[in-house]
Formats: sequence, C-alpha cells, structure tokens
Amino acid sequence: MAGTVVIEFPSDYKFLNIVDLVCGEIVEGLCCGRDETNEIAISVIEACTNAIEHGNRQCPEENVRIVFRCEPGRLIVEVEDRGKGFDFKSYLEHIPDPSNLQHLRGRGIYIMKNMMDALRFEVMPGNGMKVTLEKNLPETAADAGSGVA
Amino acid sequence: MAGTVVIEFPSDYKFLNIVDLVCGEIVEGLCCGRDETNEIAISVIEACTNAIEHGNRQCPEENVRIVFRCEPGRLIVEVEDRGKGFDFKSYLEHIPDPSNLQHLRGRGIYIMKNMMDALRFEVMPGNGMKVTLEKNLPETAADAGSGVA
Amino acid sequence: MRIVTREKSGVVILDLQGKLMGGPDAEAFKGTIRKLLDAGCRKIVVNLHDIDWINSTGMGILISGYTTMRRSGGDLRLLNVSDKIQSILYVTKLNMIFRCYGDENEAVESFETP
Amino acid sequence: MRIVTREKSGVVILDLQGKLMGGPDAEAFKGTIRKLLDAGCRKIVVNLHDIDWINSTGMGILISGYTTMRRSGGDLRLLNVSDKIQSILYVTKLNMIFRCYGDENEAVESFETP
Ligand SMILES: Nc1ncnc2c1ncn2[C@@H]1O[C@H](COP(=O)(O)OP(=O)(O)O)[C@@H](O)[C@H]1O
Ligand SMILES: Nc1ncnc2c1ncn2[C@@H]1O[C@H](COP(=O)(O)OP(=O)(O)O)[C@@H](O)[C@H]1O
Repeated sequence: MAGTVVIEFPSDYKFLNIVDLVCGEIVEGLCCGRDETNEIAISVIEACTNAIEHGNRQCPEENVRIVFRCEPGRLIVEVEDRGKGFDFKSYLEHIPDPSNLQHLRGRGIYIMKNMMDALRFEVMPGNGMKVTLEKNLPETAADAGSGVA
Repeated sequence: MAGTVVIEFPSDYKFLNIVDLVCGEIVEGLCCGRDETNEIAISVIEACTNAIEHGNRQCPEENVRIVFRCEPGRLIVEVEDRGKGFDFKSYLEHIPDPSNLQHLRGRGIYIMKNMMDALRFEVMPGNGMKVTLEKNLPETAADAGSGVA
Repeated sequence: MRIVTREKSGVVILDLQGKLMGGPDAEAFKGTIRKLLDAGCRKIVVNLHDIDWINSTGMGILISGYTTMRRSGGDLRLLNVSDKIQSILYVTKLNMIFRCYGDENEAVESFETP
Repeated sequence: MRIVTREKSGVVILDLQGKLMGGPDAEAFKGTIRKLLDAGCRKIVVNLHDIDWINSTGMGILISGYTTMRRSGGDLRLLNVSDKIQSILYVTKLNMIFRCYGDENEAVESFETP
C-alpha cells in the first residue's frame, strides 16, 4: 500500500503543533527508532518554518502543503510553499558553520541536510518552492511502510 | 484569517489516530468547551469511518479528504470519499432508534446529527460523496476562529 | 485492539487496549465473551482505560457483549469510561443500559449487591 | 512562549512554556535577560521542561542569551533538555557550548564549583 498523507494549512506558526503531531504519528507508525523519529520531526518543522517565514512570508492566505510518502524502505516528505524560492545551489555550497555563536540564524538547512538522507530543493516558477526530505528506513520498518500504527 | 486545514489519507483505519489528533488540536485551538470538543471529534471520526468503510470500501488506493474550515462563529468540517454515496434522504427520514439493543450498527449518522448543529450529505456524481458537519461556536471562540492554539 | 483477561473476586475484568471499532475487533471480543460464558463466568467488567478511541461500531461490540451476558443471566459493566465514550453513551441513550464505574473495586463489588 | 522567573540560591531559573521559535519570543527572551543583567544576576538556568517544541530559530534565542551572559562574565545553562532538543544541539555542535542538566538542584549547584 502506498501510504500517502497530505496536510495543508495556512502560513501561521500556530499550525505547526498539528504538523509536529501528524509527523510524530506517521513516523511512529513506521517503526523507526527514537533518534530517527526525532530527526524526521525536527527536519519537517525546519522546512515548514522556512516555508511560512521565507516562502509565504507569513501571509495567511497562502497555504503550506506537506506530502508524506511512506514507501518501502524510505519516507519521503515534500514541503511546498507559494514563494519565489531562493538560490539554494550557492547556499548549499557555503552552508554556515552551525557552531558559530555569532550567527543567531542560518541553521535550518544545515540541520535538515545532516539529519536526513537526502535533501532536495526545487523552484516551480510561478508555483512556489518545494523542499523534499528523504529518510531511509531500516528493513523491518520497510514492511510497516504500508501504514501507521 | 480563514483558517482552513486540509488532510488527506488512504482508506485505512490506521490513519484515524492522526485524524483524531488533528481534530483535537484544531478544535482545542478554537477554545471550545470540553463537551463541544468531544462532540466534534466523535462526529468527525464517525464520518471518516463511514467514508473508509461504506464510501471507499477500505480500498487503500482511494483517499479520504477532510477540510476543516474555521470561520468566525462556527467550524465546518467536510469529509469526502470517492464512493457512490447512498440514499441519505430516505435514511434521514427513518434513522433507527440508537437505544435499540437489537441493532449493533447504525448509530453513526444519528450521533453526527445529534452532536453537530448541521449535517449535510451531497453525492457528487462520479466524484464521490461529501458529508458536511457544522458546529456553532460561542462568541469568544469566534474571535479565536482565526487560528489554532 | 488487545484484550487482557484477569480475575478479581469472581469477576472477570477485560482490559481493552487500543482502538475499539468493529471489524476484526468484533470477532475477538465476541470470542472472548463466548469462552468466558462456557467457563461459567457471568460477571464481566470491561475496562476502557487504555482505549485510545472508540466509534459507534465499537459501541456495537460492547452492546453485543452486554446482550450475550444478559441473555445468560449475567451482566457486563464498564470501567473507566472517558468523557468521549460517556458522550457517545449519553447521546445514544445507552447510558440507561450500561452501568459505568470509575473505580475498579467499586465495579467488582457492584456485582455483590443485586 | 511564556517565561516565568524564579530564584534559587542566587541562581535565576527561567521556566519556559510553549514553543520556542524566534519572532516575538526572541524579543521577550532578550528583554528578560537584559533586565536580569541590570539587576546584577550572572547565573541563569533555562528550564526547557515545558517547551512543546523548538526549532533552529528558537535555538538562536538561547544562543543570544548565552553570549550576552558570557560577555558579562556570567553563564546560562540548560535544564530538562528533551531528546529532540538534545539532537538539535548535537547536530549543530552546540552541545559543546551549552551545559545541560537533568536535575534542577544539580543545575543550580553547578554554579558553585567553577
Ligand atoms: N522556503 C524558502 N523560500 C525562500 N527562501 C528560503 C526558503 N528556505 C530557506 N530559504 C533561504 O535560505 C536561508 C537559510 O535558511 P535556514 O538555514 O533555514 O536558516 P534561517 O531560516 O534561520 O535563515 C534563509 O535565510 C532564506 O534566505
Ligand atoms: N460515506 C458513505 N458512503 C456510502 N454509504 C454510506 C456512507 N455513510 C453512511 N452510509 C450508509 O448509511 C448507513 C448508516 O450509517 P451509520 O449511521 O454511520 O451506521 P453504520 O455505519 O454502523 O451502518 C450505512 O450502513 C451506509 O449504508
């Protein structure tokens, strides 16, 4: 069974409680370990806060859309906003050092990149930006990939 | 702010945990009383189990889609399946007595009708069935209708 | 749903865990009740403390257990009914039928006084 | 986010509640730290027990508090760091910087031994 769950919500941080809960519930159902569960939830929240803040600029009329695709052996999460995107190629080449205390910001993408197995950005001209997060799951989780506990 | 949250998931009861959580979180954010919160969550779960069981006949390729519309003064929840619908007009005219112990089933629609302020059915030919549940919210909740705690 | 069976002062307590919502759960529950009846048990307390959620189909499962027990001269009573379940019982008027308790000893002792 | 301030053996404990994620939270937190510094406080424990969730922007708020305190010869230490927050600290190597405690007394007493 292709377990795809979609959730769409206005660009308001208030809704991130829901995202956190849904994410936790889906990942728990995939029988991931505790560390993996945390890594996925943290990364999805980072992607969503970027979508709300940088993508949709907190405009509540613009939605954020998250697609969770539970495939055998991996979980793919797509986070879409309606913004213009950014020059992610050059950003990814020079990700700032996260341990630098001079910087109060700029750790979101670093965290996603280091916690997930794959991170992809895509600008859909006139259509927003899509961030794709992938996590490989252990073999036992692959079989459970069909559903949620 | 029009607070519309959409969630879409495969026709598997396993996903109802997520629905229950999302519903609870949204309704809590609307500052409803405890009784109203329970009534909404119970009714949405009834509508979803019907969508999975009767509408999509548990076919995991068919999704159930829920739209939560938080308007000032009320919450509207739409539950859509991809099934053929049923003759709800005649059903609504003869809803069975829920206290009849001979019947092990047939209480879902009765519960929704009695717990919500409005219940509407709509068959969208070739497109599935939509059940719309409405709950009026107290004045204080109306102002909070903009978001989620 | 998982069912754990235990005994206390001649009363069988069924601890239900997970979701209670028809389908395979119905068969499992009916099977348990049938076995308990065959073993001579007439007093059952269903503990709903660890039920995450229930729907009207799950309520039907409890009704079937209740009517089966009553027909055999026994009874089935509920323990630790959440407010959600209480709301369902209330709106369906099944609160007139099921005896509900918040305390395990109270539920067990309720069978002593007819 | 809500901030409750209390004192214990010369250490100020900040109990944070809710979500920690930049925006208005950053200003509120900075304001609290500034007032405490003005009042002569140099020892702060930030209790994260009631933080529902945090993101990297929220982490930035803690960093700003930490650097402000250090620059004034004080310190800011963390109490009740959940595994999620621990993972964020770890991956960003900020675990090398923040001292974390699981017990309130231990956190308070940690300021006694330099
Ligand atoms: N969805 C997005 N839309 C537009 N720009 C983005 C998006 N996500 C990230 N960015 C850009 O990438 C930069 C780095 O993001 P991140 O590492 O998450 O740190 P921060 O959000 O704290 O700046 C952001 O400052 C922003 O310019
Ligand atoms: N989404 C739906 N699609 C098709 N038929 C439905 C749907 N919802 C309800 N029904 C019909 O209405 C009947 C009554 O529903 P309900 O009161 O929820 O009780 P139950 O599901 O226990 O039968 C169902 O048996 C079914 O025939």
